[in-house]
Amino acid sequence: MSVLQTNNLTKRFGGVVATDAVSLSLEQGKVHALIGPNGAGKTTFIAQLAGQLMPDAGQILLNAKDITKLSEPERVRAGLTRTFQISSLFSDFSVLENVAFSVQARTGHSYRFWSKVASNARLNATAADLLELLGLSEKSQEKAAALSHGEQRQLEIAMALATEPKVLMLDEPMAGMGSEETQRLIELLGKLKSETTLLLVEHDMDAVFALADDLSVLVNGALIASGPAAEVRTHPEVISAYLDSGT
Amino acid sequence: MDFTLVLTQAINGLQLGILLFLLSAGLTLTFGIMDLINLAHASFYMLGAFICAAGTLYFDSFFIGVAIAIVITAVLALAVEKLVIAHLYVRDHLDQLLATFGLILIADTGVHLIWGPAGLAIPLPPVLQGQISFGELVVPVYRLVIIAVGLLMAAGLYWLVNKTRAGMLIRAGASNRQMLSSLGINVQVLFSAVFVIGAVLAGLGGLLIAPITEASIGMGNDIIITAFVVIIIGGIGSIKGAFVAALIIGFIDTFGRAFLDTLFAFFMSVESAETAAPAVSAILVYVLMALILVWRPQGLFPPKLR
Amino acid sequence: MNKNFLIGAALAGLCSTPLAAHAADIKIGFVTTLTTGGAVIGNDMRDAVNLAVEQLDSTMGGKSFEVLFEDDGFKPETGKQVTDKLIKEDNVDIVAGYIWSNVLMASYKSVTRADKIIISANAGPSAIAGKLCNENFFSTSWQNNQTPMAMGELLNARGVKSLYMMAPNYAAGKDMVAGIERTFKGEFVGKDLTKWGADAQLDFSAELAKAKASGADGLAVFYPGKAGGAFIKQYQQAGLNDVLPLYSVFTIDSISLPKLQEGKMDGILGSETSMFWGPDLDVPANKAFVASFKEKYGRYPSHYAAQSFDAINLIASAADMLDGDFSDTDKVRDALKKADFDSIRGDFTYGNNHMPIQNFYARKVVADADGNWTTSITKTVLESHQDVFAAECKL
Amino acid sequence: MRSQIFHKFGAALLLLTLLIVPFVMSYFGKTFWLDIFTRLIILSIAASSLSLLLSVAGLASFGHAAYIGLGAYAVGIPVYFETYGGNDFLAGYNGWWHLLLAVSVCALFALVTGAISLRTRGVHFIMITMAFSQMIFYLLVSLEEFGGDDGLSVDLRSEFALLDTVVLDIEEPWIFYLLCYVLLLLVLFVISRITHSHFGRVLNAARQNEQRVRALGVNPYGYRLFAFVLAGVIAGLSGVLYANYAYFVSPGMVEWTRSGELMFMIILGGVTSLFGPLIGATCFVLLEYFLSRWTIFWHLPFGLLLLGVVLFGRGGIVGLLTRRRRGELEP
Repeated sequence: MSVLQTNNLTKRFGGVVATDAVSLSLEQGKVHALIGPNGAGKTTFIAQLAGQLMPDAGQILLNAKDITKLSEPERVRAGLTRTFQISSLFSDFSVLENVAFSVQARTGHSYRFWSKVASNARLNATAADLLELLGLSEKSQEKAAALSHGEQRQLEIAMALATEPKVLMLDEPMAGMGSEETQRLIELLGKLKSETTLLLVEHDMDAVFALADDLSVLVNGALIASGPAAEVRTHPEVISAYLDSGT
Repeated sequence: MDFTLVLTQAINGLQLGILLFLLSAGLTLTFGIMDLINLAHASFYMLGAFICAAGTLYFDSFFIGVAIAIVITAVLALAVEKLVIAHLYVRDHLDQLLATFGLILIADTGVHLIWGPAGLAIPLPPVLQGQISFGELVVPVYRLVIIAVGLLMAAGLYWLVNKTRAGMLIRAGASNRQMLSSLGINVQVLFSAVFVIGAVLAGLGGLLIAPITEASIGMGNDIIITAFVVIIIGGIGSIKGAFVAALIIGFIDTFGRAFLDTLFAFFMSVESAETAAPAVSAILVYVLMALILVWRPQGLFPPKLR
Repeated sequence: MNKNFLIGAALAGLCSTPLAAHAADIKIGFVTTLTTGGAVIGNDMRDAVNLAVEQLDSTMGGKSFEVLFEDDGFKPETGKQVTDKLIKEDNVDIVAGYIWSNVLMASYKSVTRADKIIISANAGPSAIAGKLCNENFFSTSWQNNQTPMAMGELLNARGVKSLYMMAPNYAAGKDMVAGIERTFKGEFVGKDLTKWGADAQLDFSAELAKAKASGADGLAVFYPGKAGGAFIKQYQQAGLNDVLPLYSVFTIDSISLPKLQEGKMDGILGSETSMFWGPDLDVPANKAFVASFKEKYGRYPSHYAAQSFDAINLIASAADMLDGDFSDTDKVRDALKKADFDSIRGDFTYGNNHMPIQNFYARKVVADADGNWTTSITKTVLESHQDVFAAECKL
Repeated sequence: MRSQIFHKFGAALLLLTLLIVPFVMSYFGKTFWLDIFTRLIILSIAASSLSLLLSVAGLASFGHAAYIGLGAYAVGIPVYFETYGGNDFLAGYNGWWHLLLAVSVCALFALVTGAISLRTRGVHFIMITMAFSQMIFYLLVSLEEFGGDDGLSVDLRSEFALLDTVVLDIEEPWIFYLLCYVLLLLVLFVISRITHSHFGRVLNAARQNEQRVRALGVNPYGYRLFAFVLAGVIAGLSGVLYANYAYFVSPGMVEWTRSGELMFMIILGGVTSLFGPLIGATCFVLLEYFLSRWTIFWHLPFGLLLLGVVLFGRGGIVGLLTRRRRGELEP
């Protein structure tokens, strides 16, 4: 069953077509990898799914519901969350606060003016669990800005997970990570897919082939192939257009 | 309504617009390129007027006064840039507001200490006095001079920004700041140059208006806020925007003052119209800005991104 | 530790120095404008007060006295604050000064609430002469409407049939306009109230164009302080002096004339203004005042200076009557009410609202024997004139 | 932890000083100090309300003085009508009525202008908030019945009836001072609670990284608007107090430089601390007092000081103090 689906999604910047009538479908409980050379329009595509950019034409469906007109926060509340290619954190907050705020964002409105949020046991406990999951427990009291690059990438994912997404879009989660960290993240993401459908934009081909059930290839804003990973990687057009030059 | 009167007011509006443009040009450039909010721009407007007045009275020549004022304003601007402003580029807008407000206080008190509280009058040479008549329409020569000088400066800036290499850098800086350093440009020198040009233009504005209103302490503080409104409406960093917006504001303000009370008198008592009109015409400018910000948050002519 | 100690010592020093200096028996607070463009007027007033102090040899009623100057910064709020300070911290016996109506209106209650006397050396808003009059308030100037009422009479006498008026949009400005409207018999063809205050409008091109187009016989204006100079220049530059004769109140005075002369604004020579006083008013006290002022400061005193000079001498006359004892406000009030001193305007009396009942004159801008521009009295327009608001005052 | 204790200790000391000094000075016959401290407390309330926007939410509102003005006129106009006759509906000396008026007018104005202003960012936000306060300025100038430019005298202070019989006699300066002082404590307490609440955390997060807040499913607009209204209402309260303190209201209270002064107080005190605005306002008022006693050219040293604070004193006075502490703890 398709969880997230786009129909002819199109975005132009002046004369440049950044997203060219892309129709893509994500299956429930699977990891769908989106690959393509630099400048192919992957981040622009993600931004449209997330609602930061509005498409010029086309449709986005989440669980068969049209969300094209929804704002970014509304989409997150509907179950569609993204992470950022460059870690986007709250640098003055502690690691725990970063995640606790993310939990808070999911648990309804925050028009609560009196009780101390820092001592809210429920938020903190959920946040601590997530930090445990990503192996950041020991760092929970440090300022987010003080973390190493790899740790920040992990925190980035922990925050996204805190929103309990139905579909999680990961924009190059492994970028700049060491091989050990990458390995752990691959394991983690593998465990996640039972609960969450993943859209993975990634350059690390080992990670892609280790995780991806389905694979789509984007070149110059257009989808040149999409389907089960095993089929797409042997697609001749894909090999000539991307995999050859890429690896 | 009398057509000659409308025409006269149009010239007055044009003159006010030109003046606002001279003040706004530097403001929009320093803002656009260096991301600097500089309230002290108002002080250069005042200093230009005072130095010109002092020079004119000392040498008994307006033209020598103008020359001296331009040179000294430039030197002062360079000194202020090196001593204070250069440290503010990396700060946030609030720090800049406060520091440059401090500069205003220093400049105002300094002028008071040097020239006393009375302000200085600038006597005009006979060539610039008198009027020219176009049929019914009689216009003081000096107002035409202001307009001419302002248009000349606008044309000069247009040429500088659009036709020279320095202008290319300025435009690049206004739309994408990082690009400058990656091009290997000496950013320090460019910033100083832009700042000094802006300050001299402001000083020129001040010395041009001084023969009409006199040079007085804090004369720039009144108009600087309007100049900010101009650059917001025009789009920060855009010379063209500053020019268009300055003229719009000049006309709105002048026509508001001139005709609003007559207009109001149609639907309220003459008494109330006379007191309401000045307030409403002063508000008009801000209403316009609020509307434009809602309609086009980046102003009328934002510099093109990327 | 050391640093804190130093700061503490410095603060203590700042606290104590000004207080230790106050040793005189009688203290007079004087609130005027010493910063911003308005300081031109304030300095003239301060000079006149200092001249009076010097002539009295810092003694009145056999007691030593001193004048504490405070700057109102051209703002009502600041004026109120410094008035409070004079009353509550410096414990002055009398407060005087006040150029601006709005500063006076904001401040006078601080004085009257403490049951002390306040003397306006310039401002004379209609409210304080009428509805809000107070027994502890005195004036050594005039009620705002009087001078323009004299102007209205002058315009009638000069045969002006249609008039265009311009004034700043604040209390005194409106009072001036109302004053002319009371006495002028011709037609008003236009009126502009321009923006005033810290960001006052100084470019009058739009208004002058309207005035010219109105085809009026005369242009009556009220622009005190720096606005006056700016206005005159534009009036001349617009070439209006041949077309639209200028009649002004509180615009052309000894403060603006030297600068106008320097700026060669000879278009104003011969223009007329109305006033309760003039440097050449033929009263012995005035002759002496103008001569000593000119000797000490090398310029003509303005009416602001004359009124301030009078304020100090009025206080001195009360001190003489009470042997320098200002502790009983009722007695001080009675003494002041007699106005028993040699005023620069000649003898005058106080009305029920403590505004002077006095003459008003027409003055013409002329060059004096040394070639310096000044004004000269040409005729008496109003005799022993009392302001119209006195009737509204319940004292 | 140690520096936090130091911080709390310092704050308590400051609050105690503010409570004691004016009374000691009055005891020695310097009653003017009660005036100075009253003004200082009122400005602290206003600055604290702005710091909720500036420091917590990162919204540099440059028109905050408008609310002080509106609050002040909410006292001035009813008192004027009561004294001189006129509009019977508005007229009255009742302080609760003044407060109700101030709160509703400020909330409404903040709601409308905030809804528009919060669509903009950065310097545009600074300018549009200033534009709205300029509109209030010129509106007040045009209210000729209430004095226009000249402002309006407030003949009597508001009457605050507690229960049925007891009336708080704020004509008595020290009672008025205590009222202001208690309100300051209350405002600081409320702001502190709000800063550390769920709501405050949203504001804080949105200041640091708005993009991420949205990507986590929260639209900060509503929260910011609420904070904007709340800050406006608290500033309106300070306006009510100011009118009572000065016996006078005028459009001058709304000039853009006044909004700038409030910002200066916050930055002088230090943006990271709850007590920063209080420290800043204290220094500001005392500096103004001592410098202006020293010379009429006091703007010169004041301007130099402004420059110095910005160029060398990052983090304001609180920053200077805590930095020094840290230096001592970590040799």
